[in-house]
Amino acid sequence: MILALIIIALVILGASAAAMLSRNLIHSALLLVVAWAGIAAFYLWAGAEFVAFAQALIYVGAVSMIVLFAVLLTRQGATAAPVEFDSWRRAVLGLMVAGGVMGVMFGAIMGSPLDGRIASPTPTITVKQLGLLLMGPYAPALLIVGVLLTVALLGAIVIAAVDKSEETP
Amino acid sequence: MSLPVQHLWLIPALPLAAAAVGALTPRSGRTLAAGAAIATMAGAFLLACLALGGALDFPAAHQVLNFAWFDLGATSLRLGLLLDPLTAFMCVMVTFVSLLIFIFSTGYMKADANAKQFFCFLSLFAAAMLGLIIANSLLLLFVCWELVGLASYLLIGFWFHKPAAAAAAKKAFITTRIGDLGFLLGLLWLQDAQGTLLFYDGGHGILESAALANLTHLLPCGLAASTAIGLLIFCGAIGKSGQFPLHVWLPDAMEGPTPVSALIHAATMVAAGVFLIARVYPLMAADQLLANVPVHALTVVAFIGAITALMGALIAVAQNDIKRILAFSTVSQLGYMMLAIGVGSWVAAIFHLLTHAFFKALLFLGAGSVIHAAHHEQDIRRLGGLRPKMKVTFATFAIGMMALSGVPFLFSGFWSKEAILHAAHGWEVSSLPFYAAVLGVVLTAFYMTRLVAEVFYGAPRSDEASHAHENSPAMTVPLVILAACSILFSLLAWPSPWLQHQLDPSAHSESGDMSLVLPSIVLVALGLGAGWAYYGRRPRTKAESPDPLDRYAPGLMAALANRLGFDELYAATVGRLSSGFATLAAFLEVFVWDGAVRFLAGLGELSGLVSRENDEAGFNAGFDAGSKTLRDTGVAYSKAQTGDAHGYLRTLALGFVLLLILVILGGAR
Amino acid sequence: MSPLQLCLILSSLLFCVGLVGALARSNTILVLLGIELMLNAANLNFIAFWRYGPHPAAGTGVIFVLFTIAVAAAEAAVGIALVIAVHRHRKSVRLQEAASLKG
Amino acid sequence: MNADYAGLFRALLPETHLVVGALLVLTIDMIWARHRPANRHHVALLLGIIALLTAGYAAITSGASGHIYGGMLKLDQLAIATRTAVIVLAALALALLPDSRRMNHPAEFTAILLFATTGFTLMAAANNLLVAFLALELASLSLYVLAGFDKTSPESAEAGLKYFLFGGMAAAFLLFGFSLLYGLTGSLGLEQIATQLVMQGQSPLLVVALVMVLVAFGFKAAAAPFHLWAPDVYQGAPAPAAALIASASKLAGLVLFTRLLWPGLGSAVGTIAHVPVTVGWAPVVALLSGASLLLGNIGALAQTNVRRLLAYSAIAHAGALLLGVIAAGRIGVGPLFYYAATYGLATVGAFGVIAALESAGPVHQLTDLAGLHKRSPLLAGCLAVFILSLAGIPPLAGFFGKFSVFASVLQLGGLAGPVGWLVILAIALSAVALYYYLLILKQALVAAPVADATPVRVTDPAAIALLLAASLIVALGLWPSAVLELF
Repeated sequence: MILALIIIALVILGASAAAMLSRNLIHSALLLVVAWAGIAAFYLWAGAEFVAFAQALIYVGAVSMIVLFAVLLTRQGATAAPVEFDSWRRAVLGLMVAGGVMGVMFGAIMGSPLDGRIASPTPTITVKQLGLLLMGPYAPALLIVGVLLTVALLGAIVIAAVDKSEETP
Repeated sequence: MSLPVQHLWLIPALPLAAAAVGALTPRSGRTLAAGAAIATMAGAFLLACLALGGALDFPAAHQVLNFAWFDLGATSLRLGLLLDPLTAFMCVMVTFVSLLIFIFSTGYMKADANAKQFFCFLSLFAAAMLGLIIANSLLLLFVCWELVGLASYLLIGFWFHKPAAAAAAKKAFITTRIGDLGFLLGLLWLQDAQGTLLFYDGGHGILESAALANLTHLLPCGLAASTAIGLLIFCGAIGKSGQFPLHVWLPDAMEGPTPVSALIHAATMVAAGVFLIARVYPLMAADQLLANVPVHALTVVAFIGAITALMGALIAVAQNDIKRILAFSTVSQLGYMMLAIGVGSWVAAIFHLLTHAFFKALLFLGAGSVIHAAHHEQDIRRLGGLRPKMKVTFATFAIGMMALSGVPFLFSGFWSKEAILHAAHGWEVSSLPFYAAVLGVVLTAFYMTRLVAEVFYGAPRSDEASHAHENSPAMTVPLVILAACSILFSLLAWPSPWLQHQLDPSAHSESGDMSLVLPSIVLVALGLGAGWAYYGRRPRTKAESPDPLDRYAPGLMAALANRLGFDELYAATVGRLSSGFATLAAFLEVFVWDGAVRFLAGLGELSGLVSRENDEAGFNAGFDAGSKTLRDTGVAYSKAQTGDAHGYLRTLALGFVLLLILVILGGAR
Repeated sequence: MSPLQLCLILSSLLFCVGLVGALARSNTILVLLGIELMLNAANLNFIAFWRYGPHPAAGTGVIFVLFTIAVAAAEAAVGIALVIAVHRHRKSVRLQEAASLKG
Repeated sequence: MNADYAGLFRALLPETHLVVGALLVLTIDMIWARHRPANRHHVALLLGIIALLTAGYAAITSGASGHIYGGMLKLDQLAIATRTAVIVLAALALALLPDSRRMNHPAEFTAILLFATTGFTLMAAANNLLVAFLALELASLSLYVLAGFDKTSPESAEAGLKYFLFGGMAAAFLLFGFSLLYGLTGSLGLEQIATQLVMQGQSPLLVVALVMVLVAFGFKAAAAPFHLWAPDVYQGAPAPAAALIASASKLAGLVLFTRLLWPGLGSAVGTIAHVPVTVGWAPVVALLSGASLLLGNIGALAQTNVRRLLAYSAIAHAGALLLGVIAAGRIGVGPLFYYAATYGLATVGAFGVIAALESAGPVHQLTDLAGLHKRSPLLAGCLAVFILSLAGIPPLAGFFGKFSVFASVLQLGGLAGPVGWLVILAIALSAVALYYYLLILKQALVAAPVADATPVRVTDPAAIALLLAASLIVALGLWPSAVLELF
């Protein structure tokens, strides 16, 4: 059980770290797909099958596609889009700050009394239960997220689309 | 017939209505605006007289009308109106002087295209001032106080095409606001300590004994609470009444039209500070009975007043601009009033305030008349010989000058100054203020004699002066009326101290004591004689010829002419800090390589530095150089805004880490 | 170290990996993806706490994650649109190119 | 729990109006107005205002019904007042919509503005971490789009992107903090969280969660050091968007986080009234407040761009508003709400004046305001009211906002206490603030217009909005009880 968790963790962290370090944007995107798949595996490990399914569907299926589109739309050359580390200073500062964040969070996690928490024996939650929850107590949230997705759709289209007036300068 | 307190609001409401009329009429409607302003002010004057009658029926009572205004947490904030002899006398004075100045303005501003706006602002100013006077709540008083400041900003900067006027307006507004910051703090403190800001509220007001007893505890710094609050409030008065060290705005404010100078810097606005301290006198005096405090609030008031009185008179001796001489004389006279309050005789202060309002308005309007006649020539060295050409102006100006100098018996200024000297003489704490005041008396007589001699005697020393002629009746009639008042007012004081009794029935009579009369006659004579000897006997012939006093003490005269270098001092101290800070900012910019780190490192340094900066700034900023300093600081700050989004994000994460560490460290303590 | 702490450390590490990406990479798309990873890290927390929490049957953590996945996807869409909008003007996806507003 | 859909619908009536209105604006634009370019902008504006008005009416009449739908939402006086206020502010901002010549997609802009307003109203009523997060994201996403809406301007795109990146990262911190709160208490409802926290006391993870929440709060309120986005966004975004970000978004964010901090995390407040301070969020908020006051007021002095100056002034005001948040637990939210709402009015007004001027030519530098009193007395007069209110000159509303907030803060420990020093700092810096506000006024009221200056024509909706905002500021300054007695 713990071993599986550690393997999943290594996959997630390795893939995401590699994605954040890769010189090639396409490679980054593909490595992130691996990381997202790893996160889905974590959800499966924890017993949240439906969330794992949603994660795979939305991130692996959709978000990665948007990213790839963006890469293709915005890249300058015809070949794959290499990204150089333009400045070591930026990288070092970023690492330092992130290290600081990690330090304080690590300290807080180790210092908090979490040992008493034990995994519940059968933490499965069925899709039907989830559906009832969504339509029941969480109906307001569902409404809001509907509006939110509408805004995102509308906004993304308006911002990204090319206006007719711009085509004929 | 008398005006009950319920209808007291009508007095400021009338000029406010005139201001509204002025604001709504088109630019061509200047006659309407002026007419409305004068008519409403006359109405307000009548009402004020009725109110005075009402107040004198019950001189010992504080008639109040309080009403709830809004709720703040559990406590409800209440405002109110107050009618007592102090309010009533001030109302009569302000409305009367304003009325005369309004009439004078119709002549003075005849040629100005924006005259309609001018009357609108004047009415607004008068309304705010009257509101200040009738307020029964420190908060309402503060609101009107700020409105007065705002209106004076508009009026000083009225001739905004002159850059000096715009700068002076800004300087006046910001300088007085610096004092107001202390006022606001004191006000908040009082609200916190007492839960109310009403002056009188049937035993619960902040000026009544029950509340004052709450404030006698000692603070950690050794002061009594009432002392600290009183001194904070006094900061506001220092700013508004041009007391040392915040006096620097007042002479600059002479850039406004002369009626404004007369209204603001003689009769009303600057008097507001004195009025405020007189109004909260019970609070200021609450620490008098405490023996174990290092300083009493009133002692500070007395010394500040004495310093201001002497310093203003000294500087006035060396000025050459007719309005600046009068301005420094105002500074000096306000110092006398503060001195009187400080030594415990607020009645004498108010008496002097009232008499001063009349003869200083007279002097300013007289100066305005001279300036108007001499085509805006204000330098006394370039005037001269106006006596035969402007007989009315000369006569009235001479009366004003004698009243200000304190020429005995006939003139009101003598009696009020006498009361102040008497009070200062009897002060147990220190005799220094008394001697400062005595010296000031001599100097006042001296510089006023110099002024009259230079302007009216001798030969004209410029084309403008030689072509001057008397002004229209709209301008001379108010002069005559004010001159008459300057003389008649002395009847209120002599032979019996009627006014003092009306203002404060509980005070025992002390004006019957004539022991100081003879010495002060000698002092005045000394000043007059010296002035005449230097300037009147052999009038200067050319504008360029040196001042007689320069021959005796050139260094001193230069320093005085330079207004003792206060503006330069402020510029230098603030400027020094500024350059030091700019160096630090440049250092951070060069050697600390990143915006975020630079910003956060800077923040630590700054919290130390800037608080020092602000101590300085609280004292100095707004003076000629202060703004530049802070602006340099601002430039250093906004360098952190590099435009680089990575820097922003890094700051966000770093801010998280630092806050967390601070919180954890704070908890570990 | 309990499994829950292990999960939390995993999520914190993922959070910081995302942070490094957002702070260190000059390509705006990667900055965006770094922020997405940070959101994912929070999701790991929700699931872990749900698994080790007192009321797993209530499904609160799971529901929250479902919603945040939707929100994160919406954010990605808007973010990519903004990247494209900036690219249209600057012909670049380097974040530090977009630095005309400052001071 | 059986779902009370009817009650939910009643409670969400204003939001329903807004969403339906937004969809209607889009639909009518698509099928009818798109083919009539001359009227397109007017139709969108008219429908948008109607939607806001009906929503505002629904918000006022909804009544304080307490917990809605099992505690997901809470409709108390504060929620109702905030909903009404953000709708009013949004309507004023919408009235500044530039005409068709300068705005390509008026219908989409209006619709997204309505969606953003929906987010604000939901933020005002959220009583559950999930609803709070979603409402916040709804508002934020809409605002990112609005900030980057002007596709002809590189600055607008850059502003949108910077706002998005900063906001996205703040949202990530917030979400992580929420996840920790959920983990520590096992629930999302604010009341349940509060009871749980009282039972289990402090732990290091709780402190991390608190600070993470405060990071997001600092971002939303533009408090230093999380303010860096604000000047850039205020400068680059289209005027109505900037006005909305500066006013309604700030108000809704303050209310949301005040609700989060006081009832939810009230037991973790810590103390600052006495030295030494104890762990909690109040010392952090006090720190943010002090930093914002210093940085905002002094940074503003260096600005020559009007919008950036307003941004720095917004940072300074955020510092004072955070003081109100600290005091809200003891004194109530009245002063805080009054301050935030009237500040919003003044800011929308100031941006409105800039927007109106921009229709006559670009407005970048302070000197572009020169001679406004000649070019448009209406604009100059309104601007004077807004700026003087921002500067805190009585009797305008800005003064009483400050006064009531400071007075309530002082009740926590007097002038000598640690918060008292913040009040002293705030008051001392207001003299500095006066200087830069007077710089604006000097240009607008005193300076002579440049030679080729033309009179500014203000569109009717903008003129009405500006006059309304100015008269509200004067009226609320004279009768603060109209607002303060609601609470």
